[in-house]
Amino acid sequence: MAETLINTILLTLLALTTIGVVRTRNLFSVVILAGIYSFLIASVMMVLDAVDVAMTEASVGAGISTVLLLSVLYLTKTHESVPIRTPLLPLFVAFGVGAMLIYGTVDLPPFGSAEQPINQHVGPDYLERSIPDTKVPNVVTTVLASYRGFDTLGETAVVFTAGIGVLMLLRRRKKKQDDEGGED
Amino acid sequence: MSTAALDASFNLIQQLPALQVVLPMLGSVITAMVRKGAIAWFVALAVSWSMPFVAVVLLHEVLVHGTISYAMGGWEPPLGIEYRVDAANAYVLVIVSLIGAVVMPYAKRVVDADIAQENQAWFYTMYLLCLCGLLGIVITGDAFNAFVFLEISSLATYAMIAMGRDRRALVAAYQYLIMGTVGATLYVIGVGILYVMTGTLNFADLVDRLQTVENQRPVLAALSFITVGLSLKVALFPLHKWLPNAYAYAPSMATVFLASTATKVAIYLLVRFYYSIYGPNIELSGYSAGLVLVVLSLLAMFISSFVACFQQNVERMLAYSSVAQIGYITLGISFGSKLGLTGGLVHLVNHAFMKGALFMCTGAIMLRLGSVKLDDLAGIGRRMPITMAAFTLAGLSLIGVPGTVGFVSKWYLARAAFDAGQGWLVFAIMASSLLAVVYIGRIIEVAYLREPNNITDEFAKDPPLSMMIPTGILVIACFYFGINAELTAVTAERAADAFFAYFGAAGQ
Amino acid sequence: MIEAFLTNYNYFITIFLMSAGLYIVVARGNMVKKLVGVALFQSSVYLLYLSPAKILGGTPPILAEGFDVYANPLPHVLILTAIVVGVATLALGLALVVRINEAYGTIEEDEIFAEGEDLQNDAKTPRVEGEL
Amino acid sequence: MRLDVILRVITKLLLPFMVMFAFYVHFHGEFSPGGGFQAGVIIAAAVVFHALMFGLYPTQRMLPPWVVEMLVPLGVFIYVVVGIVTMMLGENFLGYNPLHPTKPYYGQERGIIWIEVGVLVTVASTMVAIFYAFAGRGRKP
Repeated sequence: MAETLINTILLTLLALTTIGVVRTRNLFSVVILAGIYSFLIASVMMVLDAVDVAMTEASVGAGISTVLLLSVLYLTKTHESVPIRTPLLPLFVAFGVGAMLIYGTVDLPPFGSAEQPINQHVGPDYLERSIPDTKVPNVVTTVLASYRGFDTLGETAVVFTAGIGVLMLLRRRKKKQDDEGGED
Repeated sequence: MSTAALDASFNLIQQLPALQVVLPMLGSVITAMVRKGAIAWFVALAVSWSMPFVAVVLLHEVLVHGTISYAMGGWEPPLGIEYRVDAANAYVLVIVSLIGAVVMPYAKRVVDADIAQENQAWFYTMYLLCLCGLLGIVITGDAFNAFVFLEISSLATYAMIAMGRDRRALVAAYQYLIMGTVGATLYVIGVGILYVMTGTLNFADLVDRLQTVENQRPVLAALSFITVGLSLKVALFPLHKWLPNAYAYAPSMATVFLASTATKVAIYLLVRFYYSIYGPNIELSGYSAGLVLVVLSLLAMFISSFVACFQQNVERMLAYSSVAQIGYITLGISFGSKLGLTGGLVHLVNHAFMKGALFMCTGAIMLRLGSVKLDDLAGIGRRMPITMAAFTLAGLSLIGVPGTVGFVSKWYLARAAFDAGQGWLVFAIMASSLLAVVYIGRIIEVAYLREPNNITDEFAKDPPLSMMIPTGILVIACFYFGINAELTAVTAERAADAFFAYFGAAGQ
Repeated sequence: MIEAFLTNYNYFITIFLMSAGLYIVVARGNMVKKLVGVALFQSSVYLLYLSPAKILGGTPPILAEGFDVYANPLPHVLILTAIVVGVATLALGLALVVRINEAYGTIEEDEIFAEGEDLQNDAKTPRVEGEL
Repeated sequence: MRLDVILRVITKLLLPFMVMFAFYVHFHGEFSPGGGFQAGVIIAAAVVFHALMFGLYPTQRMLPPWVVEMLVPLGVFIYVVVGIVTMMLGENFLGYNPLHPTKPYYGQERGIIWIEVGVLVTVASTMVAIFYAFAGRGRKP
């Protein structure tokens, strides 16, 4: 019961933060709210027993992403102009997707039950086989690095791709020593 | 361990499915390390030329011995990731890797011209990663793994597009990044719902387990998310907005490669979901998705062709034409019949040849003139005769003149339309071809009938052989496979069979 | 009724986050804000995958004596990958934004298109522009 | 920049612990949450922290950009090479079992450690490279 309660409260806070992100026009506040959002979602992940994911989200979502966003704000500007477009299409898209999702998720198995396909089919196999196959108790590591190690190779390649892409776009050949402060 | 033992245990043929994806990735790593444009080009060339061999051997193996299943990491499928090669994806692998191989020799000159010296090696890195991602999407038998490789290819594509020399390339890349990411995320949502309902991500396993799911609503919702998400990648009609800008402002090499491969791969994945995974569980022809797809395909064929007629920038014109041609492919798919799917698959290959050739010609013009605006092309037929001849021939193929691959595709599509009892669609196909006559005709008219201006006089001349030979190969392919349609058609038929009976061997 | 609402609360919030993220992406013209919207949209997917993996009364999937109910590890792995993909996309998108800001002097889509530079119009294409 | 002596001293004291924590997260990833990716991010955070405190150029003298740019592909390279070695040993790509001659689970352990090193190298260096790229850009004059 306590688990459900904490879960509910955190999720509500998450929704409130999101409203803040949508409504705020000061981009600096948006970035800070996005950081808060990441910490909240990391806490939700803790409640959902996804400790590895929570750790990653806290370091990536709240750490790296915030640093990147702030450095971009430093390089560009911190206030958003009022858009001149009509809000009809966006509302339609958002509600359309929302409605489709409600249609699709109402019949999903109830929260927290062990009696649903994903907790019956492949998932338990990993829990059973991890020790005999690899002697590694952290099953997430086993799945990540061994059973689905190829996904992780792809993930590393994604990071590599993004890294080279950013370097291609932003790297300066000759460094100018003057106009750099280095802090942002 | 001695080398003899190594040789005994390493079976090349068995490892081919992994090599198909791992080699480009290894190549990309090496190009990123060497940092010298020329060496990187050579590495990329070596990798790209090895890819068709791997793909053709795989196709041969599949046609002779049946479906290949390759368990990544040695873990049996639902537990680990499976590479599953059948006639359908081997067919797409061959076309993607062939285009990659043909593009590479062409790339040297245009990349030298388009990309700053210090970025050239990284550009080839991006190209190889894009190739790796595309091949990975096609070969995999795992829904989430497909997403990962989709992202590899997408991120590499955004970076390549942004390297265009015009500043609008940046905006085009940004818009594509937003659309593409939303598309990929929608795909992941769909896969997530499927996963929650079935507990598996493996395609073959999904087919089996979907049959036991009683509640069809989430499954249908998942299908619609996957459809919309992949349609963004396919540039299916109302979701095509990113494509014209991306193709028009990207560096020439990226345009040639992406126009011939990227959307095709997304179509492949969509068809895989419709025919192979949902096919046994949901009757596509009876389901309204088929009808929606017909309408969207027709809209694409007409509206995009119509818009293409009014473009000033030839690359944009061809890009809109691509949207229209994607309409032909999806039209074939929408019939839900084997004949229609064969038509779609034949056109998928044929369009890769035609558009590849056309964009190679515009790339050559871009190299010489620095512009592909229609007005700047005045009289270019006299100054760049071979390039414009190639353009005209590929253009004829795009229109669908008998004897070209374009005609073969349309022939199949028309047969499929009659077969489905929708003979009127034949008129739609013909009418849309007339629009192609208009826009291709406009270019040819300007190129041959107008007087060259002084810039054209001074700079325009045919590109070096390294660019003309790849263009020539694609143009010859347009005609060879137009006259001798057996090879593509028979293979496409086998591929269509494979889509329908993909998992015949896997269970049920 | 309330019971049903609470059992599906995770999904409702997920849907709300998704819709909000998508709304930002479509409605806003500021390129940084759009990327934040995309990030919100992506992170809602994390909940969609992780919620069903939880088993009430279970523990994280790190095997130890004395526990026998564990959360399903597979969605965790998938979402780890998704997070990494998300930050990679964000980094590349932000790099593009910085370059766009340098090339156009603005990061508002509306202003870029209002400059008469809408991507459709080719009338004033300079031959070679920007840094090569 | 002149007034934050305290911050700088504390930074100098903290940095070794950050890096040590990163390695703990990395090598203890088999028993507790964490692994190559998280460790890579923490190492990158340490470098970013250093740059924030001492300025970009001192950091880049300590860890030159070209080194970082070489490390970005190196991680993927390590990962792929592990896969190719397993292929050479007769297993499928990334099948770690034969990495140890007799006990497959030790092979698994070795494979996992090596590929995590690959992930760590690429992630840490990419994050630093991205930070360098953004920080070195400077406002448009």
